[in-house]
Amino acid sequence: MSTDSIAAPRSNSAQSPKYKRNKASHSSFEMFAWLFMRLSGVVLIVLIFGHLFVNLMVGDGIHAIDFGFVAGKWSDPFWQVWDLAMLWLAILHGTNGVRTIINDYAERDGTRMTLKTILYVASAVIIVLGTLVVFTFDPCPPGAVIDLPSFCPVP
Amino acid sequence: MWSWVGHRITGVVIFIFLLVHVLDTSLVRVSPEAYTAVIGAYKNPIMGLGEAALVAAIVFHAFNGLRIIAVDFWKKGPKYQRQLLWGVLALWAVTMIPFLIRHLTIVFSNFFGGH
Amino acid sequence: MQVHKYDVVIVGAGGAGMRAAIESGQRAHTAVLTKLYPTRSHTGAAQGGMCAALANVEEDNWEWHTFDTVKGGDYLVDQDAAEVMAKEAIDAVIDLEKMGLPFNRTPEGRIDQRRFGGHTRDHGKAPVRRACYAADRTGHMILQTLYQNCVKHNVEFYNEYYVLDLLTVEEEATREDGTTYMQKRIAGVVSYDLATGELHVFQAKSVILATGGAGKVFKTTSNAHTLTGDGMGIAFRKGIPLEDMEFFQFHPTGLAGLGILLSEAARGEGAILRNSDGERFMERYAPTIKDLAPRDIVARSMANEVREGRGCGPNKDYVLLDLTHLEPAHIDAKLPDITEFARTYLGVEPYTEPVPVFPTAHYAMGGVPTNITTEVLQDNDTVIPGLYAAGEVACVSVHGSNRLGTNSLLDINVFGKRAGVAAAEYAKTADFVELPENPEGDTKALLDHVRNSDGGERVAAIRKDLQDTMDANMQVFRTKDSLNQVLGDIAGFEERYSRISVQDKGKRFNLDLLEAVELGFLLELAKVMTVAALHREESRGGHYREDFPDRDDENFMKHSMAYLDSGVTAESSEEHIAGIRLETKPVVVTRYQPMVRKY
Amino acid sequence: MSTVETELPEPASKIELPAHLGGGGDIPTFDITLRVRRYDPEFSEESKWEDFTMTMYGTDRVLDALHKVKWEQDGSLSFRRSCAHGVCGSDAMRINGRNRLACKTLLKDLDTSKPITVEPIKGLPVEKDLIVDMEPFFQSFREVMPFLINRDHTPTKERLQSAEDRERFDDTTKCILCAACTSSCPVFWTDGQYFGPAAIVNAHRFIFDSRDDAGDMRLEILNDKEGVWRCRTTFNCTEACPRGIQVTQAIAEVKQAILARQI
Ligand SMILES: Cc1cc2nc3c(=O)[nH]c(=O)nc-3n(C[C@H](O)[C@H](O)[C@H](O)COP(=O)(O)OP(=O)(O)OC[C@H]3O[C@@H](n4cnc5c(N)ncnc54)[C@H](O)[C@@H]3O)c2cc1C
Ligand code: HEM
Ligand code: SF4
Ligand code: F3S
Ligand code: FES
Repeated sequence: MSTDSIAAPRSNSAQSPKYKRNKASHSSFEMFAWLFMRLSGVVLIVLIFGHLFVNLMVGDGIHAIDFGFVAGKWSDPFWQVWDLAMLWLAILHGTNGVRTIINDYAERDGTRMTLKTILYVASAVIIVLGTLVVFTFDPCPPGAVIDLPSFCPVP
Repeated sequence: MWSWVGHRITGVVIFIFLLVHVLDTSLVRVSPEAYTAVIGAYKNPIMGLGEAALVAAIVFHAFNGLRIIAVDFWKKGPKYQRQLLWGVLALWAVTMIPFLIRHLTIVFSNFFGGH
Repeated sequence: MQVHKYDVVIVGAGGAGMRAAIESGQRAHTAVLTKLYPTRSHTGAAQGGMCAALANVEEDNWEWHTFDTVKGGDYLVDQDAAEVMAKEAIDAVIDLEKMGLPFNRTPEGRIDQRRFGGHTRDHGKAPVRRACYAADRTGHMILQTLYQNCVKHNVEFYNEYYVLDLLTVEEEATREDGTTYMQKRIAGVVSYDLATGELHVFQAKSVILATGGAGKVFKTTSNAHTLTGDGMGIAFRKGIPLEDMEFFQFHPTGLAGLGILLSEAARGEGAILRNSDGERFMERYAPTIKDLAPRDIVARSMANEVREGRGCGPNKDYVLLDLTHLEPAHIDAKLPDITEFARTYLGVEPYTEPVPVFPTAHYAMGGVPTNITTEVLQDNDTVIPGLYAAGEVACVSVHGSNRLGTNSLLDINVFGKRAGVAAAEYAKTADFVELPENPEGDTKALLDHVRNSDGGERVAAIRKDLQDTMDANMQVFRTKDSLNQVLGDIAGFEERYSRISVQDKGKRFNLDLLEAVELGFLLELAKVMTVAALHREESRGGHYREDFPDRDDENFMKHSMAYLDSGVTAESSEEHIAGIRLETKPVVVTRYQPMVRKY
Repeated sequence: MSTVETELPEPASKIELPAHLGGGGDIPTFDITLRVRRYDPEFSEESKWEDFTMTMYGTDRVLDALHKVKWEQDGSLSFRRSCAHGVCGSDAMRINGRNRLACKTLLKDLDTSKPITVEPIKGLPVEKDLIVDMEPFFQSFREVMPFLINRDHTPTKERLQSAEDRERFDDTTKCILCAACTSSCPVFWTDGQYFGPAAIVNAHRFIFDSRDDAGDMRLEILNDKEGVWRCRTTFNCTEACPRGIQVTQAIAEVKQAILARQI
């Protein structure tokens, strides 16, 4: 509706321009976030395209994926680092992206805070979980019967 | 404007998928059976199509991300942004066509062929 | 109604108003009232340049500049004022540079200068490069730079406040010779806040009028819709005279119907003017130099073609500027603006089609009389303490009967600055003048009348008829008959104006109401212009009387001063127009005696 | 010159003119419907679409159509305008969903078979019809310190500046503060707190002026959470700018300048 009115830009600031804005407290957080988006983006391209290629294109494609496939990959430190980097970068990149989106669209401060809290908690949980999984992963879990990678000792 | 809308939407879609994807992959920690059961779900053709869409989204987001970076850092980026966008779409098509052929044949052949 | 109190109130935020504000704002408690956001003012439309004898690229000095100004104005220029302007021009340009104006630069990094019509070296020997410029948007850059500096100095703006009345009081005063007279003093202004429809009274020690021109009395004009001569109209209604109102500059090539300016450079590059028969009519009027004849001659010839039925278009009211025989590459290199305007606004492709053009009303040489300190005069030599005027609204007079290109941007800077300083200095010593009783009474009555009148006449229709008759009869050609025609028409319009109705009955942003008020000013000014033109039985500068084609220094080398005077009746007035009394004022001559004006 | 001779023989250089420019022909006319978003809180809190039909000439602009409505049909229709040729910045509005100056948009360039929609620019509070409150916009402008700050003792002659240095910021000096850019920016639409492209353009004009000494302060101001980093390079601003300013490019240059300064 055109009748909606909005607060003046940065309406909490003074009416007339202040020239002593050169506050030392000024943080460059937004700048680093912005820069991080670009840097992580470039790295992610490599990581994600590699990931997709190996998982979906090579061999039997998606049908080749099973426990054994994953276990096989993660027994190799190269893929461990790869996937870990991808996980961290993608989550941080995505979280920051969604943070900007929340900043854009959540009008009230309350909503903004709630949404961001949910976002950060979710991201943190996922990062921790993912990291744990990659590191504490045991390719040959005892008692498992199917799809084990070939190098596992046959029980 | 529309490239940005696309970028934003694909960004969010990928992010949500990523959350789910990490969760399901975590199941490898729980038990191979559980993981395989879930990954099995990815193997039906509906999911196969969904996956194709996801890849389409990632590829668009990735290439457009590069375009944005070019606009930000390359002197002539802003001037050629429109051409760059066409480039993104072209690259996107070029990437997607072989992928779709490959992916969809796998998805469907294995499904109908009875794995 | 609200009352505000300021030392200095500036009316208008164009070049002149803001230049004044920068000075006065640093010296006194200042408010700027403007009916437009400052950056919307028409100073921003100026392209060509602003001249000053910087001598950055060629030998030059301010005396040559003075001479050119005097000669260009056909010797009706007050030479003391022209000297001041030419002398202070150099500082005016440097001031703007210091404020940040991005002038174009010479290879050495100094301010670049270019040639402009009428500016010469050594009293007419050869053209000189005197105009400082910023690409083809000098006026835009001046307006922006001044606004930026107003922001810097925290000038208080009241945007979209229409000033509709000056508050003056009269008291008896005694001259040196012992005679007494009624002395006007300024007390403040009354303004109308467009956003709310409320009246605000501003009490002030000094008031500066800087409301710009009055081009909208004509149909075809390079001026903005908002240039309705408010300042002149208000002053006139308050009994302040208007000087030299018969002189209005017409630029030959404005886009037809729109009046948007096409630079003279087009004809310089070989463009040709044609009528509806496709005929190159300048061959008839000026067989030797044809299309490159001086501005006034070209403008008159064009008007003559249209008058004799050889105009083009559905209403046969314009002629054509033909560039089709020029190479497109040449046009692109030399005349990019013109092609852009023609394409955007007329949908005409100048490569292949001729461009419709007609003389366009450009600049009011006349206005509120001031002395060189910008104090407004209530007669030939009595100043009104506290009231100042600068810019196109004022008549100092540096332009005489014809302004030279680039002298107006200079005028607003030199005299705008002077006004700001003078007004602030005056405010330091003066006291507030007590507001008259019921200060907003007149304005209220005016607005109520306009708002409540219910006769069904449309403002736009009257305005259009006024502009039509002014274009037809008061433009580049004038005769006794045509001028009387205008006066007869105006009498009819005034009668219709008393029966207008305004459709918008609201308080918020009631532009309908204000257009009606503005029309009132236009009618008043058109009448003053015409009466003054009728009175001046000679041809000089922008004023050309077919029935008196020669300059007549003996009888008319003097300024005309028009006064509102209810004592004048149709019978008692020479022009048979009630309410306007015409007097004269001598021209100040310092060093240049009138000569025949030829280049 | 005073005697106007009309009896001379016809000059030799006469040419045939196309009909629509010559004596007889008419400029083509067409009928249009102007669909204006009306709003006047004095009478109703609701805004509504109102259609006006009229006959216009091929050379008319949207501003002429609005004038025709105001002057002949409904005097209460309110909009700002002044110069009528694209130099004052008064009449930015949303025409057929795009931000433009009404005085620079020719009717014949629009699809006249369908109603032409005219709305106020988005993201600023609407006051009445097409008039919006410009104060928030100018407030952003003022906050970037849009004026030259030079710490040198003021010289009596002009400062020197090379032609290249002058050229460096030429593009952003063209701004007429029309707000077409800022009010087309989807980031500005969201909450109106973003500085907006116009303010950044005007900061750019000084940051890259070799005579200015306060570039760092302006960069600091724009390195704000509502500053340049909110720009998502959507290019709406560049497309909307009636002066053809490369707005997004200017923003990118400011971003780079901040980066270069901080790192
Ligand atoms: C197309 C064009 C090109 C030109 N080119 C040149 C050139 O190259 N060189 C040159 O020297 N000159 C040029 N001129 C002439 C010159 O630009 C003007 O004469 C000059 O800018 C006038 O400045 P100003 O400050 O007096 O008035 P303006 O800039 O017109 O400002 C008038 C101000 O008064 C305010 N105002 C008006 N009425 C009221 C009211 N009732 N209440 C409150 N405020 C009011 C308005 O809001 C506005 O802010 C050109 C003119 C035009 C039209
Ligand atoms: C494949 C390589 C990727 C590249 C090159 C890339 C690039 C970018 C860039 C440059 C931005 C910043 C856009 C801006 O500031 O306007 C961005 C935003 C974003 N990205 Fe990515 N990205 C990639 C992968 C991902 C992934 C995997 C996710 C999901 C987890 C993701 C989610 C997002 C989101 C949500 C945004 C915010 C969108 C917005 O603000 O409009 N991106 N991306
Ligand atoms: S940058 Fe362009 S669109 Fe934005 S305010 Fe300036 S002129 Fe208008
Ligand atoms: S539209 Fe807005 S997002 Fe950036 S490119 Fe322009 S400022
Ligand atoms: S009216 Fe001045 S820009 Fe349109």
